[in-house]
Amino acid sequence: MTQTAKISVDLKVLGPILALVALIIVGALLNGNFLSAGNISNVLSRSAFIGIIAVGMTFVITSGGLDLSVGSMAAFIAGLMILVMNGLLPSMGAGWPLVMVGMVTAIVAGTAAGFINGFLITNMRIEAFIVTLGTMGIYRSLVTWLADGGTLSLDFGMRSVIRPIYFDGILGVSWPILVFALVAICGEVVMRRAAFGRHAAAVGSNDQVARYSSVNVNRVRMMTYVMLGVLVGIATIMYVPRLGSASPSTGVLWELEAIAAVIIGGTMLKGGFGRVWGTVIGVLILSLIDNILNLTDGVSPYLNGAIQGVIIILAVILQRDKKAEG
Amino acid sequence: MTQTAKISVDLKVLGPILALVALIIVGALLNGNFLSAGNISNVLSRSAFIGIIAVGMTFVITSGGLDLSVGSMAAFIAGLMILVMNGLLPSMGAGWPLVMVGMVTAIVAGTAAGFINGFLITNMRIEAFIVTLGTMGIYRSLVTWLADGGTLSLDFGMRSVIRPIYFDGILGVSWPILVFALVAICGEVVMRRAAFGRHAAAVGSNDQVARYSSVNVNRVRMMTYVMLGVLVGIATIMYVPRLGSASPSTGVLWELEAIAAVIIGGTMLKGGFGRVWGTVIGVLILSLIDNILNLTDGVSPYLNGAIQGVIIILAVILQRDKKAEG
Amino acid sequence: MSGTGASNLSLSLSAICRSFGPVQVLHDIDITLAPGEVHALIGENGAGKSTTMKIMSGYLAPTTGEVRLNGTPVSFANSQDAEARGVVLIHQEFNLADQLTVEQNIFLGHEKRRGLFLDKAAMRAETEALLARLNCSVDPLARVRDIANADKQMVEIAKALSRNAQVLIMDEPTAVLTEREAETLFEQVDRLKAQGVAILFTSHKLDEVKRISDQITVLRDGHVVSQGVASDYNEDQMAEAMVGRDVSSLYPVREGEIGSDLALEVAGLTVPGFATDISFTLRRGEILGFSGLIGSGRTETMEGLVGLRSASGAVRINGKDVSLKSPRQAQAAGLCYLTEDRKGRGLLLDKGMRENLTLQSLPDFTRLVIDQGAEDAALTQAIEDFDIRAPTREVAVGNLSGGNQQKLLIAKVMLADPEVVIIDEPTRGIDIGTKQQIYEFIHALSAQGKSIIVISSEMQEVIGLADRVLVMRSGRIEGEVSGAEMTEDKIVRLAMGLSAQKEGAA
Amino acid sequence: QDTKVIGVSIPAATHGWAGGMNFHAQEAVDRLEEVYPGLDFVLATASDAAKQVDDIEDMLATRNISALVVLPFESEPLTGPVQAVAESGAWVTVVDRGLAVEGIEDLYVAGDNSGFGTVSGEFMVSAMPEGGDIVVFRGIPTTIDNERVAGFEAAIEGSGINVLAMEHGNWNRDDSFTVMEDFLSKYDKIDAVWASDDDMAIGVLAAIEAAGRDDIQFVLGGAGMKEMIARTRDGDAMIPANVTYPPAMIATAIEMTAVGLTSTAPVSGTFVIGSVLVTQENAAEFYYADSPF
Ligand SMILES: Nc1ncnc2c1ncn2[C@@H]1O[C@H](COP(=O)(O)OP(=O)(O)OP(=O)(O)O)[C@@H](O)[C@H]1O
Ligand SMILES: Nc1ncnc2c1ncn2[C@@H]1O[C@H](COP(=O)(O)OP(=O)(O)OP(=O)(O)O)[C@@H](O)[C@H]1O
Ligand SMILES: [Mg+2]
Ligand SMILES: [Mg+2]
Repeated sequence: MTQTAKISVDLKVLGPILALVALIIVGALLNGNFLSAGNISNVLSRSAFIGIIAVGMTFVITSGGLDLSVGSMAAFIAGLMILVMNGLLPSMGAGWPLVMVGMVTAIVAGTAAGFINGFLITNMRIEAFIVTLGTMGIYRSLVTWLADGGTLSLDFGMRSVIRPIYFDGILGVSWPILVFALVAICGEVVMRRAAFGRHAAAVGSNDQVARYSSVNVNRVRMMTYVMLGVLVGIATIMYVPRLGSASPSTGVLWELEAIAAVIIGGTMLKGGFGRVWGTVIGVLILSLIDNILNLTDGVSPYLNGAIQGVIIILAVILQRDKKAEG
Repeated sequence: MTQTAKISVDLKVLGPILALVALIIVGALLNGNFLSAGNISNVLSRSAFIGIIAVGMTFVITSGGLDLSVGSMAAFIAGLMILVMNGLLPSMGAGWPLVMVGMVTAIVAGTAAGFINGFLITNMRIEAFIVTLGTMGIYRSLVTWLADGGTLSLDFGMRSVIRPIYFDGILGVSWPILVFALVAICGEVVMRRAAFGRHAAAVGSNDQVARYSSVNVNRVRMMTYVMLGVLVGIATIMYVPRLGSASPSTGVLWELEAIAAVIIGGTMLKGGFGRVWGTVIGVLILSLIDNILNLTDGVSPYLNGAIQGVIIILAVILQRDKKAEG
Repeated sequence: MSGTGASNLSLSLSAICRSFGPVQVLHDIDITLAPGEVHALIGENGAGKSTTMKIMSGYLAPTTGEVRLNGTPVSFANSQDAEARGVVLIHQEFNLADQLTVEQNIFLGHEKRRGLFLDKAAMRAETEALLARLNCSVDPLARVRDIANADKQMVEIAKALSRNAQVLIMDEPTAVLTEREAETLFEQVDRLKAQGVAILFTSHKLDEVKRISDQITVLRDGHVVSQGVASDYNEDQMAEAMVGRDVSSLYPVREGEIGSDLALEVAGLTVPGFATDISFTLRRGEILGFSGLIGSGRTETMEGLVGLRSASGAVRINGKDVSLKSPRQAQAAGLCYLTEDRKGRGLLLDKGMRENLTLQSLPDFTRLVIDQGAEDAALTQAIEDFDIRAPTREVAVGNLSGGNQQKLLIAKVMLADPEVVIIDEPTRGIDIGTKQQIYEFIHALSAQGKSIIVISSEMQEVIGLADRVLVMRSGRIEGEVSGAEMTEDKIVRLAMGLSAQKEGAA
Repeated sequence: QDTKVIGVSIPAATHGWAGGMNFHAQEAVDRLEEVYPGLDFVLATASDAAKQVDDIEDMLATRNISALVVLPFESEPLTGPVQAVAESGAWVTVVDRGLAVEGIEDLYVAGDNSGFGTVSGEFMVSAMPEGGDIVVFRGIPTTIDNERVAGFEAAIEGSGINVLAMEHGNWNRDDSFTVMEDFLSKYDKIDAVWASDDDMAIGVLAAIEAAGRDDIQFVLGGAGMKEMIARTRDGDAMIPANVTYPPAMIATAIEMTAVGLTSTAPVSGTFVIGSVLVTQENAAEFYYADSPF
């Protein structure tokens, strides 16, 4: 290929990394504690929820889909998990078996929710935007209803049993970070080294071609939604120990954040090409913006949203396609 | 074309209409006042904001774009309009000249906002999703900042001057309904009978083909965003007189509602085909769902969102593409 | 799937009919493909060749009739099913995923794995081997959207080869290839034939048909009108069987006079990365041919000229300096370019004929609103002028046969009424009868005083049509031939950069 | 450096009352930074509980806060993180919504949501001694809203006041306007409206006015928005009363925390800012001319 093509490819690769590095430098300059182990650990741990979800979203978007329901799905699964654990507490007692039951609940519920989205989109052939806008409303309503408009709280005794899932870890690295890293690495490997990743890209690029090439298009699509559902379940397993509760405002706007992370990372919204490592960087960029805004005063908090908006746009300008022609 | 094709085409046309008719029947059965002139006028008037915006959104989506910023843009423009009118009140006095100034402000601000979105998307070549997610945050922040976190209220004297724009009308039909109807009719004519509509569909269908056919692709794209901005301005002109205020919660989620209306109406999210009359029906369907839920008891209000979600999905199932083959 | 040559297959159609709605496009088709034989299916545009091939390979089901594999009736559930039994179709239109790389496309759906993971090394090696066999130098890691059309065709062929097809069906594989590349393909066909593969192919280039086929079936309007051993036919007989009339004089006699004033002057046109310092002139009423190997940059030069790519250089039209930054400006100045890529850049496949026809000249049909009556009239005229055969006027253009799409594309550009028109590959995928019509049409245009540039990879076509031929190589004009010098030999030498030695020796 | 940092973490301005609260927080921070050169403030607004926990973590990890003033988005999820702040040795002031565990905070400036409902209910009963039909507007589904409604329902229990319907107006003028329009279509006679919030009351009043209905005797809002207090003061029969829930309580809390941190004055303990009924008689006392809310 030509020189210019190479350079633009490199910029596309470097873009998000550059944006991330710039943010880290700004953060370090603004506050000496920015690079402290504690702060880094905080930022990474809290990125884990959106991060795990965004990895799944990368596959959905790569295969040409979209999922607006993940935020409410997470809220609903969290509520369900809490209800199940609270319900079984009298009979099972506070302990790891009950935590396991909670986890299984989350994974099963996530799988089912992903399956429902996938079924409506692939088998009933309804626009993904509409299906997931619909299920978004449905899950949000259901959690409001389960919580009777208020908050669903995990029993206090149970909370101390489950807390370590968010706050402990191995060698000083907390579980959410470890799980996020694991999910990201598996995601990257599947995207690049497994047939599934290729098939997802092929389906997103041109589903007719994929169909004619013996790719089971519906199954690939369905799998991306189910996978995303499972990952939402996993994210919820990390989330519940942190706050011990779920409410109608849990996970609001997570879907937009996850989608933004995916696109900042260089995946194409119209499908056909995705990269998981880019998504991870996108997630970190978004978390760091929040973190840095908390490090400084002087900016009216009313304007936080504006600063976020500007940085998101800038991060993508860095990696935009140089050529329009051809 | 073939028999089956004909039938499915008809279903695609009839789908949204059927859904609307079904809703009207349900509403009439549930409550005797549903078909009263008052209720119908209420529903139509309040549909006008989203409706006017959704007509513009139809063009944006038809040409392959998306705009998530319209809700916050409306809030920002409303805030600006109020500030300008309040600011000039001492010098100009409460009266129609000042209302005109407010209107001009709204239109100019809408044009500028649309232009900014369009510029970033077409000239800077950034994904529309990201650009408008960014500007969504920016406008929302700006209005919060302008309102100092609270509510921007139009001066009380001015409010009675401007009120008629929402509440009065001609021959019992209120202005918002008239303006909405006018915008919808113009939109339909432009989409079906003007070169611009054709060009928008061509750009959305295959922008390369459009480019090779001497269509100024960037200008068409830009125009759709500017047009949407202007329509957001017009919607705001209808909105401000109603309650005379703007706040950070003005227009929240309007973007999703407008996009949902467009898609329920049969426009394709990936671009290439749009129909304005469908969008109008989509808007009416969405307003009617709310209205019917408010008119009936027995359903926990917590579950309103779930019912909306189910109906949205059902409305689209009615018109889905019958064939998957070929 | 069976190993190479392990179990040779014969595929036959018996009494196949197919309708699309009320329109029957195939009537009682009988064909047998025997192992180790090359069968050519020829016919006019819209005769039903692609439809027949799709039925053979499971993409379409017949309305009535039987598909038989080795004599036993089969009914392919879908194309994958057919492929699993060794029947592979290479589509007339490209069937590749644009965002994926060459290697990913070739192995799509049949990835090689080692354990859970993809065996990328093995796939890369095999891709390279396949492409080398086809003399194709494209990078296995290049994205398909970035490679040239001819390379895409080679990738399609490599993809089919990698599937170990026992019955290989190729729908106009050579339409986008130069003769040299076609020759490479035919070598592979010969090799497969020797392995006992049954091959069916179609082409509008009758010399190719003559060159490689053993059996010939001629379709007209969905009926088999002639069938037999290839050696029994000469090209004229084939053409006559297809078209139903004599088409032996393909290139009409030049009647119009070439004017003396210059319609187009191009000086020092450079399209960065593709073409350097291109200068030429075109007189009123002249037909100028552009020849060269694929990848020599002809398309890019012309795209640069009309403002579709960034380019520098001086352009004068009718003696006036013009700056063409966009196709719209070029069109306003009276210059239009007709793309070689009808699916990707020429037509909106999901729209109807009317919308497509008038897209480029919509302002001419618009007063306040679009005059749909005038559009309909224009379509009627175009259908008549260009003999466009469509099942209905409302059909989505993607459902037209390839050749009819090409005719619609020509009609679309001509509707803009350009003074100077650049036609890139005018007759790609067009049947011989229509070709003749198009040639006549081009001549008629020049007789009206329009100036025409024809880019074609068919040497015969440039020679037969043009008054003068410019030959490009590696983004530069290598030389010009005209009059009696316009011979294939001379052009090939220029295109390959051999002329210097030759002239030096002479 | 011996400047002490006070962290202030509050929910974002997503509705009128929260907007007023944001304003007062911002204003208190600006003012106190002037007054106390030795104090530095960090103000963070959160759109949900998880974001608020992030903010508090950040303050602890990077700003070495000596005190935290927090208005919890929700009680349950914030309890653990705020407890962590308290354990780090920092001063903790909790505002409005109590934490799920008692004794964490040094200072509690409490609003009284169920009291808010009770006062509102009691006014309704006194204003409609014969009973009557009312419609109720609820806020954003939250614990706060539940507590208010529970208090209200308890207060009207057995009084002959009949709640025709409850619907969520989400503390939002537009939503309430729409819901009220529909209530007006649905019910031919409504005696009074408990809008439970002044933003919602404004939407309700606009809908009533537009429909030209005169069966509704009055609308009871809440939270003491300036404009509404003024109308009560001026004797608007439609708005005979208001119930306070002052967003300025955040400013009180910040100020008390600043005092506690810079002096030896005893400021710990619990300060309940009860909800007070505002009527024409006492309205002037509750009118703050320069408040944005
Ligand atoms: N899906 C379809 N729906 C309707 N009509 C179709 C469809 N596919 C093909 N046709 C029609 O069937 C006829 C035969 O088309 P086919 O593509 O087989 O022609 P062909 O012989 O391959 O022509 P060409 O040489 O131009 O490629 C044409 O009239 C075409 O328009
Ligand atoms: N989008 C693209 N990106 C990078 N390189 C390209 C692109 N399109 C074409 N090329 C390269 O540009 C060169 C010229 O392309 P092209 O094949 O269009 O030339 P041509 O002379 O018009 O040939 P033909 O029209 O016969 O196909 C080739 O080397 C080709 O690989
Ligand atoms: Mg064909
Ligand atoms: Mg070319």
